[in-house]
Amino acid sequence: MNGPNSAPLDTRVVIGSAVLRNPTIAASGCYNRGAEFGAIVDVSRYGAVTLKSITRHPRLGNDMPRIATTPAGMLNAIGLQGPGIEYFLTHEAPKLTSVPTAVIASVAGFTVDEFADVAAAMDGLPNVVAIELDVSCPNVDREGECFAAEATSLARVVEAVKSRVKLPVIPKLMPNVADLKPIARAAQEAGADAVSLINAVRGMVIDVVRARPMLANRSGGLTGPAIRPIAVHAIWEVAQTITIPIIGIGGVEKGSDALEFLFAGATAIGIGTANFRDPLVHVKVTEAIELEMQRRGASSVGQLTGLAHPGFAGKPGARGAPVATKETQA
Amino acid sequence: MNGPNSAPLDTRVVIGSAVLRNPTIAASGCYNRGAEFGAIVDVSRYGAVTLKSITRHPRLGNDMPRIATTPAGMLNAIGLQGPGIEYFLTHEAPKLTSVPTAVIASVAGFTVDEFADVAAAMDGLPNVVAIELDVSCPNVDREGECFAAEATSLARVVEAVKSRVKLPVIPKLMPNVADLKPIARAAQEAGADAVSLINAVRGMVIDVVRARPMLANRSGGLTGPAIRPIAVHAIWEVAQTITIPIIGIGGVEKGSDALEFLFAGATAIGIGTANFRDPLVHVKVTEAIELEMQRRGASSVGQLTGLAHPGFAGKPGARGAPVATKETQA
Amino acid sequence: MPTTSPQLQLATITSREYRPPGFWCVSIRCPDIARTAGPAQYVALDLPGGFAVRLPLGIFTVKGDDFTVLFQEWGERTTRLAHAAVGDSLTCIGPLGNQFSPPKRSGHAILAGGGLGVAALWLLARDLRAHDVKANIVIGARSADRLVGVRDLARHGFDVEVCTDDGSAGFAGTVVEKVRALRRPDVIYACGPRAMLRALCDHAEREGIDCQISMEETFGCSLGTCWGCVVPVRRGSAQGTSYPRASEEARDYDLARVCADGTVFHAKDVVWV
Amino acid sequence: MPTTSPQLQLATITSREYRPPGFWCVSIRCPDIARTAGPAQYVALDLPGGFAVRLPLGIFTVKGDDFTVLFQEWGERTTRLAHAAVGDSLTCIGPLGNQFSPPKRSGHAILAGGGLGVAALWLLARDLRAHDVKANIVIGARSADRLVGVRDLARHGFDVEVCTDDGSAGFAGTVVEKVRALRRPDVIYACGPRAMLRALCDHAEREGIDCQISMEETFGCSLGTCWGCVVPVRRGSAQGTSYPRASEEARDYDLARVCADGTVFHAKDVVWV
Ligand SMILES: Cc1cc2nc3c(=O)[nH]c(=O)nc-3n(C[C@H](O)[C@H](O)[C@H](O)COP(=O)(O)OP(=O)(O)OC[C@H]3O[C@@H](n4cnc5c(N)ncnc54)[C@H](O)[C@@H]3O)c2cc1C
Ligand SMILES: Cc1cc2nc3c(=O)[nH]c(=O)nc-3n(C[C@H](O)[C@H](O)[C@H](O)COP(=O)(O)OP(=O)(O)OC[C@H]3O[C@@H](n4cnc5c(N)ncnc54)[C@H](O)[C@@H]3O)c2cc1C
Ligand SMILES: Cc1cc2nc3c(=O)[nH]c(=O)nc-3n(C[C@H](O)[C@H](O)[C@H](O)COP(=O)(O)O)c2cc1C
Ligand SMILES: Cc1cc2nc3c(=O)[nH]c(=O)nc-3n(C[C@H](O)[C@H](O)[C@H](O)COP(=O)(O)O)c2cc1C
Ligand code: FES
Ligand code: FES
Repeated sequence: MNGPNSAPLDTRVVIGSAVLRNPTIAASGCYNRGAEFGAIVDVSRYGAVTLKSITRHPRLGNDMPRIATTPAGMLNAIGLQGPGIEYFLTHEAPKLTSVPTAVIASVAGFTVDEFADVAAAMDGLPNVVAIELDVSCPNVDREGECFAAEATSLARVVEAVKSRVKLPVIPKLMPNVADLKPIARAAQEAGADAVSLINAVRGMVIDVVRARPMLANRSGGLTGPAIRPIAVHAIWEVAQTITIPIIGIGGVEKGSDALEFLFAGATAIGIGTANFRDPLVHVKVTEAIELEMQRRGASSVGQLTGLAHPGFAGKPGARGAPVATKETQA
Repeated sequence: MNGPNSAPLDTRVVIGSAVLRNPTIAASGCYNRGAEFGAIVDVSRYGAVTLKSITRHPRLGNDMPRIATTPAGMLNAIGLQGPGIEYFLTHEAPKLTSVPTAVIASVAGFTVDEFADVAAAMDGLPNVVAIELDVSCPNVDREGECFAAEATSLARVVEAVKSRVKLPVIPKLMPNVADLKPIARAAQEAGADAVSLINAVRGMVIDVVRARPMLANRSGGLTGPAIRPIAVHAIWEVAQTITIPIIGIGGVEKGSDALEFLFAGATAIGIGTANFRDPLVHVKVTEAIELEMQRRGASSVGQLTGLAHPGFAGKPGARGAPVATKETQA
Repeated sequence: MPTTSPQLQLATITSREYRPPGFWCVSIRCPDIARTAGPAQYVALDLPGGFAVRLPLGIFTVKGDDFTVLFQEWGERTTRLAHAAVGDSLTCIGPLGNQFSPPKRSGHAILAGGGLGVAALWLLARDLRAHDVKANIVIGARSADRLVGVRDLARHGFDVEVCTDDGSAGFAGTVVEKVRALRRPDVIYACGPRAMLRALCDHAEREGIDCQISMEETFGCSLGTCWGCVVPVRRGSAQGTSYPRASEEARDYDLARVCADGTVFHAKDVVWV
Repeated sequence: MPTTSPQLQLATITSREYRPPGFWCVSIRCPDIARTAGPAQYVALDLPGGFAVRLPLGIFTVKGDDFTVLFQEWGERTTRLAHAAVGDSLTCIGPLGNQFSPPKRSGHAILAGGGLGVAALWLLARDLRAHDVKANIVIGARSADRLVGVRDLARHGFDVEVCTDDGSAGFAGTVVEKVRALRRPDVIYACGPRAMLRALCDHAEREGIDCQISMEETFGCSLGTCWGCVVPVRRGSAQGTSYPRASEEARDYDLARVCADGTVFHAKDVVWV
């Protein structure tokens, strides 16, 4: 991709102690263990892959149907199907050595202890460079409200995990809140090394023939291009609030979408649903980012991060200084 | 539409003291004063039209651009452009007599008093049958948090308006909250006659050529089919929480979308963005509802409301008994 | 039930044929898929138009470099495909899924298709003919006008019997009733609505007949990565993924992904819940 | 600047012509629009494919029952239209917007088009020819390959001068420079990029020339209902909507909707902010 006279492009990004070869990360739940994509695309071109969230106990997940299509998106309610941490450690973790790129492990839990225990068990697994916390599960101690819905419960999870784990810890925030800023701030103050945002947006589709919700679980998580503007806004707001890196996720399906995320303040880009439609999406997005770096004379991806913020500092890896955003609606 | 042997179809719906001829309502901000649509479609076929939200003072609104397109949706940041209540009362309100259907007035404000004063001034205007409260504006007394983001500030607005107004009062809730249920409950307890949901979802699009937010206001409200699953979920949840009618809004563009809303628990259907694409959408949706009433042998629209809820009572106008919903994600 | 390695392919629409009421047979040029596709395999199609999820469709017939898909114009994606222009390009991932296994020895087979289930049977009939297997093909629909694919399947020279629920064509009754009335085969191959498959599996089990069914679920990824399309299978059966059972878990089965572990399952492995 | 009553119309694509690099001229059969469209009017098109917002495009040429649109393949909607099949149907709302007004007496006009701004000039040239007005047409683009519509406009028999920023065809310079170099007209009609329109308005004001410009903004409704497409106009000017001014309001202008009050505005009314 480099022109004859251009400086070498450094597409690496840094998330705590983890260095990814490029900013594209397969989002949790959309990648399985990689054998499937490995048959179609060179997975070593991914910056990282995130594993499906692992819980303490095995879970069969929700009944069928688990998927519905929506305008420019889809709804899923898999229900955290998985083998549980013990089976994972014995049977699946050893295979991680063959993943040709960095691995981010994902933990889901219903109590603070479950997060801490499962995360601790994943710390130090081969190839695993960071641990993401899927804090959108209903918190059993707090009337089923999600951990990520509220600053103090999120902080408790992050602190508990940080005290047990050496790898970078990345809570994954959800968009279903009135104000993401205090929640992101709480994550940073509790020691998070980065935040991922956004998780799927709560949604529902009703089958009008049967007059019943389409999904067996009734509601599900809305993902895909439909939610991209929600993700861009979340990244923008959080980028003005915290200084740790942001992994922007939600509806990215092409290079310009990833640039929107970078310019809004993301350091790396999570890609979920778009993998289903275009297994080459990581490669294409990385190439588009490289082209944009050349166009703007940026020698590292970090120089693109936050570019759309008025107070953008323009230094490599720096994000714009916090600036108040006018938020008048309609 | 009636078959030879079928009972006459009663498409009327009741919102407090207001009786609408059918359940389709043009959503606020998408209808102006009606002359525009009147040239293309018979507005007497609408159940009601909601006026653009009126504020106390005149507002020029936001700078341009105010609109961006998004996957299966659009972003708007009009900024509550409007003449202010005094000018409205003298120059525009008298023309409401010529609107060939029921009118719902909409009030926006930045303080509780502003809501109460403007709503009181609209009470009793010709043709106006209800007053909707656009409580998604930043609350100047509460660090810019929106009134609808939190149960107590919403309750204060509703109570203040109810004490000044005879017409049914309909707060319009926003989806950007962790849990709509306590907020809807607060609205009902404060005396609301119905709730509208959802308002636009906060979003942003970045122009990757200029590396700046596309909208002059930076963020805007996401509307259109992209947000429909979010609206269906909100209606479902709120229908399990309160007993007053719900006006379901968000991404309806065809008959089956409206049925999703009715089955999820809506009494009436607000249609915004879809008017732009299909000025006949109200007529088509009403016809689809009539067909469905015939298919299911329902003599009133109310018999379709809430049909997808497991505890659906099946009585005209009744909604399903509250049933706990499993909300496991992903 | 062999699987081939699926590929992401650029393809072109070469013809469109409307089959009233509401069905289409669209032909797509994609040599690699046309050459390697086996019975019951499918493709995952991506069309321009803002769809987040690929459209899975069975590979119906193949001829030279082209294969066809037979589908009903239904939701957004099938409507888009039905109205794509000849010459338009699209991308396909395929051939996807496992395949019907031919009988071990040349014996007698019944191929049963309900509605659009016929789409899974053409390649099978072609292969059985090549393997010298005798076969009855039974195709059912609600009514005569909704019978599709009969003409295409008849081309292999097998006897095709049609059934309609309302008796408007052929045998008046369901595919299952017709199959029960036929001579006992060595193997039943079936694709169609869930209720039909379940009844056929019951029949096959009672009679001790080998039975392979091609199942359908709403797909997310079509690639085996999202676990959105699972079916319950007997614990320990080869196609399922076995986890330890959680203490509070009442459900006692494994799960298999229709998209990647199927779509073809042995009747004896499927748990109907 | 008369307005006609727009209608919702079912229409059919009758031809597609690719004009490299990246432009298309698509012909649409819709008799009511083809017969009544006036200079600078546009249509709002709706294509299948999950778009929430109609695509506004200027009405370029008309012939019999058909009109054409000239556009660049750019985002989702223009790409969809470019690749729609001949015979596909779509709905149009139109003709929308006001029109360029012919000069009061047959005088001398300059028609200035930048880039795709030419799309607003064909009907105007046709009408001016019919009214016996003399006109120079000036069309500009960044480079020779990006000049579109010149051939079509030449058909009315007016002198068409082309300009390119890089000098690769015709006059080396901007449309504004070329207009300044021409004989002083009675009226300037213009459509094109904002910077070009602003410079022409400045020129016209300095020289005291009547100037009408067709403006563009991102549209939401295209119908005058959403106030998404406003431009600032002089307080009290006929096309704007005048409200009382709020006490803290610094901005001192009225707002007009490009979609419904325009797209044509008098240079003297526009406030450039
Ligand atoms: C492996 C596999 C192979 C398939 N092969 C074929 C095939 O060869 N021919 C074919 O026509 N279809 C086939 N299907 C089904 C096809 O993929 C779906 O019908 C598809 O979802 C339709 O997409 P759509 O966007 O048009 O409708 P959607 O917008 O996805 O459909 C809307 C809703 O309608 C329901 N629905 C969709 N189609 C039907 C239907 N036919 N009857 C009743 N409800 C329906 C869905 O559950 C969905 O929720 C296959 C599916 C799978 C998984
Ligand atoms: C009254 C009116 C008449 C118009 N007539 C024409 C016409 O005759 N021919 C024509 O080609 N266009 C015309 N346009 C512009 C056309 O409507 C837009 O280009 C349209 O938004 C493109 O839609 P899209 O979905 O393809 O791209 P979008 O997905 O809407 O475009 C993505 C982004 O690119 C920007 N963008 C779109 N087009 C361009 C462009 N050409 N150059 C730079 N940035 C752009 C937009 O701001 C948008 O944010 C007209 C617009 C108006 C309001
Ligand atoms: C089928 C599916 C399963 C998912 N499972 C998980 C999960 O287990 N844990 C998690 O944190 N996120 C999960 N997600 C959310 C994604 O990681 C991502 O946040 C979301 O899909 C938005 O990104 P996208 O629009 O690119 O898909 C899942 C998403 C999908 C579509
Ligand atoms: C251009 C535009 C302007 C709007 N203005 C208002 C408004 O002034 N007050 C209000 O309560 N909602 C306003 N809305 C929100 C709509 O009333 C509606 O809640 C939202 O658009 C979702 O419905 P839809 O998807 O059918 O458009 C506006 C929406 C649009 C698209
Ligand atoms: S559809 Fe994703 S695993 Fe089968
Ligand atoms: S685009 Fe809606 S008012 Fe002009």
